[in-house]
Amino acid sequence: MRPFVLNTLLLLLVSACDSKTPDNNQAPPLEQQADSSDQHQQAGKSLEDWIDTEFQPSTLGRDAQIAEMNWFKEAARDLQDIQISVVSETLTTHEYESRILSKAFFDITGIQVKHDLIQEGDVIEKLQTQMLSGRNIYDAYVNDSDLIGTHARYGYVVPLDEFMQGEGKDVTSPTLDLDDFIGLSFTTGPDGTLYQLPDQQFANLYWFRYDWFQRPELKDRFQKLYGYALGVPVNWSAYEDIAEFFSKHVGEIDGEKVYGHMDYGKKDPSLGWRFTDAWLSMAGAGDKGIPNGIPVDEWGIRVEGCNPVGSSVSRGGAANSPAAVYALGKYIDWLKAYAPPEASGMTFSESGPIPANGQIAQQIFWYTTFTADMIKPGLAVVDANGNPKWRMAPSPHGPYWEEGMKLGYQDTGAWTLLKSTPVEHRKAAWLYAQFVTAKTLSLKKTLVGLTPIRNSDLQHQAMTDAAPRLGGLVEFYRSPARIAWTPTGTNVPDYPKLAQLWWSNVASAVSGDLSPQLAMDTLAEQQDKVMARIERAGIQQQCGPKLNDEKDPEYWLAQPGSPKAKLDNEKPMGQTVPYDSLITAWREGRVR
Amino acid sequence: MSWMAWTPVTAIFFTAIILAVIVMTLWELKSPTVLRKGLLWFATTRGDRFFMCLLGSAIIHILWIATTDIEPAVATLVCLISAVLVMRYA
Amino acid sequence: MAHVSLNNISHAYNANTDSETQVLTDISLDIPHGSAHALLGASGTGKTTLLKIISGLLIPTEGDLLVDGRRVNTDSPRERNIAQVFQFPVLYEHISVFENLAFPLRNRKVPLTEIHTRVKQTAELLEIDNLLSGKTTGLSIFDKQKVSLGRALVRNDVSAILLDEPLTAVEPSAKWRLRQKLKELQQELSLTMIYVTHDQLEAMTFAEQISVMHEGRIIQTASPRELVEKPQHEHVGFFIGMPGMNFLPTDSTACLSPPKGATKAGFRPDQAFVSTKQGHNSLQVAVIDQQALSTHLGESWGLLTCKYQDIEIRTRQHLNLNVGSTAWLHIDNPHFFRNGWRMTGQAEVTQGNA
Amino acid sequence: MRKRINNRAWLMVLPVLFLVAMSAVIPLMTVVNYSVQDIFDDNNRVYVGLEWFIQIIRDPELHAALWRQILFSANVLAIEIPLGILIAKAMPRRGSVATGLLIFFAIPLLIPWNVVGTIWQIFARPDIGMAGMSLTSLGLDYNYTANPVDAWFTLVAMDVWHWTSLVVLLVFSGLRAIPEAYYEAAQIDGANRWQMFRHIELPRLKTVLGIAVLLRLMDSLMIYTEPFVLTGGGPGNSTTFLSQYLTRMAVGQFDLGPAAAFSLVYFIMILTLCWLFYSLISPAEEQTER
Repeated sequence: MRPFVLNTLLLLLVSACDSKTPDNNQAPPLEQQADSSDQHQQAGKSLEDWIDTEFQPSTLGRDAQIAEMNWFKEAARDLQDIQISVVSETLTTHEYESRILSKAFFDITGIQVKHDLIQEGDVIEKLQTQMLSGRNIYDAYVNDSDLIGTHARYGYVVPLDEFMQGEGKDVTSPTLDLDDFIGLSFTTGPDGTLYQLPDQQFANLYWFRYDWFQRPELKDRFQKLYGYALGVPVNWSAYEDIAEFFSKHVGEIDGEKVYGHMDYGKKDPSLGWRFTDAWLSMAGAGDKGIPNGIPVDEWGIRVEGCNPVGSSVSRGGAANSPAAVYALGKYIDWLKAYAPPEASGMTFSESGPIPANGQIAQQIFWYTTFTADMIKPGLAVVDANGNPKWRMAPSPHGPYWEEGMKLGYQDTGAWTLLKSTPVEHRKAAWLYAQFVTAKTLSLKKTLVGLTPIRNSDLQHQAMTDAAPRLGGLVEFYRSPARIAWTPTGTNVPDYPKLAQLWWSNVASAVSGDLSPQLAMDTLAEQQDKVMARIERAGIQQQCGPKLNDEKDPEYWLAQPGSPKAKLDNEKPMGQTVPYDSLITAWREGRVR
Repeated sequence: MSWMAWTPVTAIFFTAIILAVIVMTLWELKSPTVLRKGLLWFATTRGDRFFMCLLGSAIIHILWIATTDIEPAVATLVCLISAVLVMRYA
Repeated sequence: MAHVSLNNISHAYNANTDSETQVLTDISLDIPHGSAHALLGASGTGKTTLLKIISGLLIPTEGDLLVDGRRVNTDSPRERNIAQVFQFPVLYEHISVFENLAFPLRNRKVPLTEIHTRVKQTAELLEIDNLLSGKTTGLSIFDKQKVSLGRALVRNDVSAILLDEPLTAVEPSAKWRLRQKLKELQQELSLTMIYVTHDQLEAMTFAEQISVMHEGRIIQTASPRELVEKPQHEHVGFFIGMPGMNFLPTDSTACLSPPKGATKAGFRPDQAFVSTKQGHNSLQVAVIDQQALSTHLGESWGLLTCKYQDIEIRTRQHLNLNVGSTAWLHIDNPHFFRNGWRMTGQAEVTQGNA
Repeated sequence: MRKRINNRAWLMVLPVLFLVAMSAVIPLMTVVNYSVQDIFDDNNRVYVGLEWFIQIIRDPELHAALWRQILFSANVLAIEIPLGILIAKAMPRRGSVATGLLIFFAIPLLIPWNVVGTIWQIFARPDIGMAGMSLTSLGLDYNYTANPVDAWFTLVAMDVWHWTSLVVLLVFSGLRAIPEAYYEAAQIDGANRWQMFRHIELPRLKTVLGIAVLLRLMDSLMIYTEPFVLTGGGPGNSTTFLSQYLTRMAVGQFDLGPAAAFSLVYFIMILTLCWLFYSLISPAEEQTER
């Protein structure tokens, strides 16, 4: 009765609109349907066939591959009649899993997998519906590790450490090699327990037109105008100068209008992501500490121990601190002054491919998930030899930023198992999760989807060979600088509820309805309110919110660390580094 | 019934409404309603007036908590009085 | 009130396309001031079209329409000052009876005080003055038709009132009362009224002159009495009277000595009788039905149906014969028709009760 | 309503009553229950009394959305109803032209709402859309994603495009039902075109127009998908209406308590409107039926 009821209730709640909601998550994706029918028709390939034809190159030798696959075959012996369904967002990597790997998994283990691909927001919605209603919708979810603070606190998620020792012991691969995963810290809760298994990983970097930045006439002109060299901006002042340079001074390159900045501003949930992902940390609103600032993180949420105590400055948080307000203000100023006019009406996914059109000189906040879309031959940003005209580099930081703080966003889409999934299904799903991340095939998957998860893959010669075509992706992942890019951390006690607050407040500021200060004040207050409700309900026993009493904000601003008092000069001298020396530093294992 | 998330207050609320509906039904069986034109611009049956009372009470409560911090129980009292007036004169 | 005359009016729908349909042919009619005129005919004979031409809703394709000698063919209905009452009551339902009556006056910018007096007068005339303040919804059809009529009467400049089967929708019990009222008003106010009906009784009791229409033509215009006594066309003979005229082909009634060229002999049920005696010029018939209408001194009197060859003939007479018996039909001074039209130059027929 | 109520008829209604209870009453009860609690999941809920109601009703954002909603509904009605009447009156009453036009007008009604939004999203784009480009080429600084007035204008234009047809079809059918004699009588009575409209057509279209207004009012009050697709409720909150607000809370935030409270307030509002409307038009209908 319970699932029926929650659905009916939701239906009634949104009856005004539900029937008309743009429905992109109901029908299973077409290719998915086609594949599952293929599975029945074609005789399966043998384990060796798969290894020889598909799982190459690999970091394992053929024998090791066969041994690992045979383990899967054996481990699945008792689970063969089970058909599981799993879900992930629509990405090249997951398409590969859904189309190819699920088939291989079936051929090798006999377990049928229905691997659905839907929009990221819908994945979260389904996940949340399952958590709240207790009804098993999917047997496993791939969702970003941003939810780690939520998972660790609510207790809906199976702690993997416990599972691997207990119920899942006989289905945990001896060759899993957890330490090989580069994103493991993202999926570990404040209690040190592992909750999710990384499946794909991406970062948010600075993107720019290397070819333009190399042009002598542009370099000269920039030097003359701004007094320093045109290069990869280290701070926001330099980014702003370069944006202005291309949008206002250069204007046109080779007869095409060019812009010094690209972003998006439509009132849409994705508008919140760029903020909750890293924007405030780049500006420097949080505290020092990797992966996330301690005690104040990039959401402006302060923790004491592991208990969130507030996000308003008056409670010791930084969501409405001067640095946060500065970050929001710069985002809006740049969007309006330097981005193409239509950018303000775009969403995350609409704006993503725009730099590939060849009119954008640089983008401060660019997701490496778009790499595959930026290296296709024939694009305006790919040269005749098929090499990219662009490069990725570390994002610049704002004036509040200090050494030792997180510098950008990096996240891992990770397998999540829920307690409400029946044990047998959970075990089968766990097998599948390990399979699609197994060493046998993980290098191949990385080359297809460009979302590396294993250190062993990154160090492989195949990655070195691919590096020139990938605009710096390999160099970034191999460098020690990587650790300054992290996802939303454990300070956030309820990601879905809190993340929702961001986009509407940001939108009000973009339109000018609210000043950046007022928008961030409202946001901080709303975040505190949500945390207060969690505290009142007493639902998070461990590490739940315990709000500080409000104090005069000046008290907190006077304390060392975040929240930081307003700087007198928020635009110091611009600073750049030549890309080539940066990349050399990375190759040599230095941060810069 | 746990999925309906009952609370004592809502349980009392719905019991009261269901009781009222039952009373109205019995009353109707005992002496069927007559369409009558009262203070309003249209004629009403007893059921119409009952419906108006319920709807009116909801509106009064909404307006009450929108505009004043006075105990909502006072609004309930106002509703009861107005309900009697509506049943009698509308 | 006015004198309405129609000169050689013809009308065809879609006159300028191939599929033209002639609905009126060569209509000429003269309706003097203050007269009550009826247009009688079965449905589909063009009565309503003719009415629309008079009221101005249609412009005739040929011919002239004169009101008081002025050609008004292309005048709008409003300019013609003609009023019309329709088959069913056409009222403005959202306004009061008073406003309904005042409506045509207001449209003509009649001063307010005059509107009041005229509406009042009209309502009194029609005996609906007690209904004035109410709405029209909820009135009986009888009263509604009176209000419609009132909208016609309220205008003192109206040249003619057209009535398009005004009693059709009225309750049977009230039909007679309304017809009486119409007649009274027509006479009292000496109105020019044109009354369309398919009911000969209505036409005969209402009108001084009746035009019988058939297939888009007027086949005879005459007083009610003349229509009975001197039908100009077989169709008039057949249509007027209850029952209508009997017809026999002249070749089988040579004994009646038809004039040269005559094709049919027509006689009304009163112009013939059936008896057991064979007279000269009598035809042998079979009695097939008797229908008593009254009894006088022990003798039944009514309609007798007999059959001559294949033709059924009705007479009005004493019913002293047995059904199924053979008898003799005697005919008095029949009318003779050639190609449908009555042959003239005969001696006047007198109503005979043989 | 004036007829005596036949009690036996109630037996026939029982199955329907059961369905209504299952599909409406029970969820409604649940919504009421939810509206006084802070719900995290089945096992974790806190009774909060009228807190959500007070929070919702006093939320300035909701007030703004409400006023925007009223303004939008009024805008849309004020344009669509007269425009629909005008178009219906301009159409020939019968014949193949009329049929063709009817089909033409039915097209927008058959397009799914989200597609309507997408069509207009592209159509109005100042860089590639036909409407957007022509406005821009006229020298207007038109950009519905950045300028609230433009966004509002675009949304109203879209709704007019989408829904005027409904009014046209309803009014057209209403006009067709008026006997010719009424027009003839009015012509003879010397009425001009306006008077004919005022005294013949309008009163006879009253019911049909009532339905049209009710349908458009209810639907515009619940408008969701089109602004969701077109503007996402922005720029800022300039095109955020009540249902956007609700959906964000119920689906986006999974904030079931406040969402339930808001649903109830929304429900009461719409119910009140329906009831007022019903009681205003129904006496007139009863009279005509008598």
